[in-house]
Amino acid sequence: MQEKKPKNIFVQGAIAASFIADSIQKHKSQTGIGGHSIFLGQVRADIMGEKKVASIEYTAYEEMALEIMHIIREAIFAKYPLTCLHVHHSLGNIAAGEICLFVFASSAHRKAAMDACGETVERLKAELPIWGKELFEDETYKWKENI
Amino acid sequence: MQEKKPKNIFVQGAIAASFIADSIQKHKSQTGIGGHSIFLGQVRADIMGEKKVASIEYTAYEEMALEIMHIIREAIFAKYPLTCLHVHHSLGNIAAGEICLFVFASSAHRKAAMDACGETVERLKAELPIWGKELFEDETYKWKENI
Amino acid sequence: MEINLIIFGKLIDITGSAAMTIKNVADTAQLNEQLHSRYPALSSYPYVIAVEQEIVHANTPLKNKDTVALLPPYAGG
Amino acid sequence: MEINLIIFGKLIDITGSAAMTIKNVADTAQLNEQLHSRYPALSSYPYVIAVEQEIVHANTPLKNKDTVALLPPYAGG
Repeated sequence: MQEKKPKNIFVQGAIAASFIADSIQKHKSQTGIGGHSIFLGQVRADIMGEKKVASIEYTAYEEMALEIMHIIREAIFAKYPLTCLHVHHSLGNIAAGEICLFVFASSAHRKAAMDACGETVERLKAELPIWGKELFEDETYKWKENI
Repeated sequence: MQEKKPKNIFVQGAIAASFIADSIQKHKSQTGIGGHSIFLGQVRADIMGEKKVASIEYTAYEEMALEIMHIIREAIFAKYPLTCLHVHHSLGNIAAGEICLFVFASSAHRKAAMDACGETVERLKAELPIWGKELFEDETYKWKENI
Repeated sequence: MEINLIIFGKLIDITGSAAMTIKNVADTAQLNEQLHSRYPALSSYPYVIAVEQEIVHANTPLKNKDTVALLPPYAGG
Repeated sequence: MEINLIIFGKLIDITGSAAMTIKNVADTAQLNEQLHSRYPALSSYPYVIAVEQEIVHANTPLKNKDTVALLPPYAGG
């Protein structure tokens, strides 16, 4: 499963539930898979003082992010016996309640799928140059900070 | 989120990707959620000697399984700050490549969702009275054993 | 007095039936004894007993009409 | 000699622009110096510098036409 060219992980706008369903459906023919572990990031309507987050506008240094994601993918495949690993991250304006991150790891056994999914999520949050501007209902904003 | 009556986790036949999509879609209005962790069990076409698993036929001691699942749910809710936790397990004949288990944990933050999902999967595999008959292509069978 | 016995998974291959009525068993030890004499192969398979959906390990008295289940190792998920 | 500077996230609020050309900077230390004198507020924000998509921490020489990025703390996911 090594690739020469980094895959594009970025999608414009929110990730639709139907896209996730299609992605699951496509793995039906891979009958060596015993477990899928999926993580979905959803935009929270956080309340800060008297303001409420209406949406997050995501931007990225795309070329650099794809190179780093490629390195993360290779490290995860080297560490875990995976069948596949898919990552999708939204760019642009994503409303509260919408999905902005979709990580999907599949393996013969559940532990590898779960551990690989969790580690991929941690690494991409820490290592990918992506930023989010939390837009409040009154049109002011605050730059998102990952804790 | 305490319930008096155990929820039914059992579904006849495979879990459709569209059912999973609907389940994700329903959480859009819960804008306090920041992360969903999903585990899907898929029937593997394991090869044993010269035989290949064509499907698994699941049976359960349903009433007892639902009581125990109810206890597990309450323990998981007591341990993790979850928004919701959904569990669906197939009964009947599930072909290789189909989904037979769907565990879906949601929380404000990813760690609680992921840990709760993983622990729920481990506990239900160990504690629920469910059995699987692995049916080979030649119509012989072998009772599945969880490792 | 009689109890309702229900049988699951691999154990059905041995008993040939998923449910039966057993008479004259005062406790789970007597039940096991009667089952092992009727189905000798049962004694070589691991299983636990649930009385009214509660797993019991020690010898446990049985009441008339109790539902008792023979549960081989679980394999859900 | 000149470099292409690209700016992300919160830092754009300070520079007012997501891309600019910077002349006469031989290395990243000189670049920081020039930026901090033009945008004093920048010096109080944490960021790292990437030269041609590689993060550099020590002072690093710059070549003509290099793409240099200012990256505030990441917030993906």
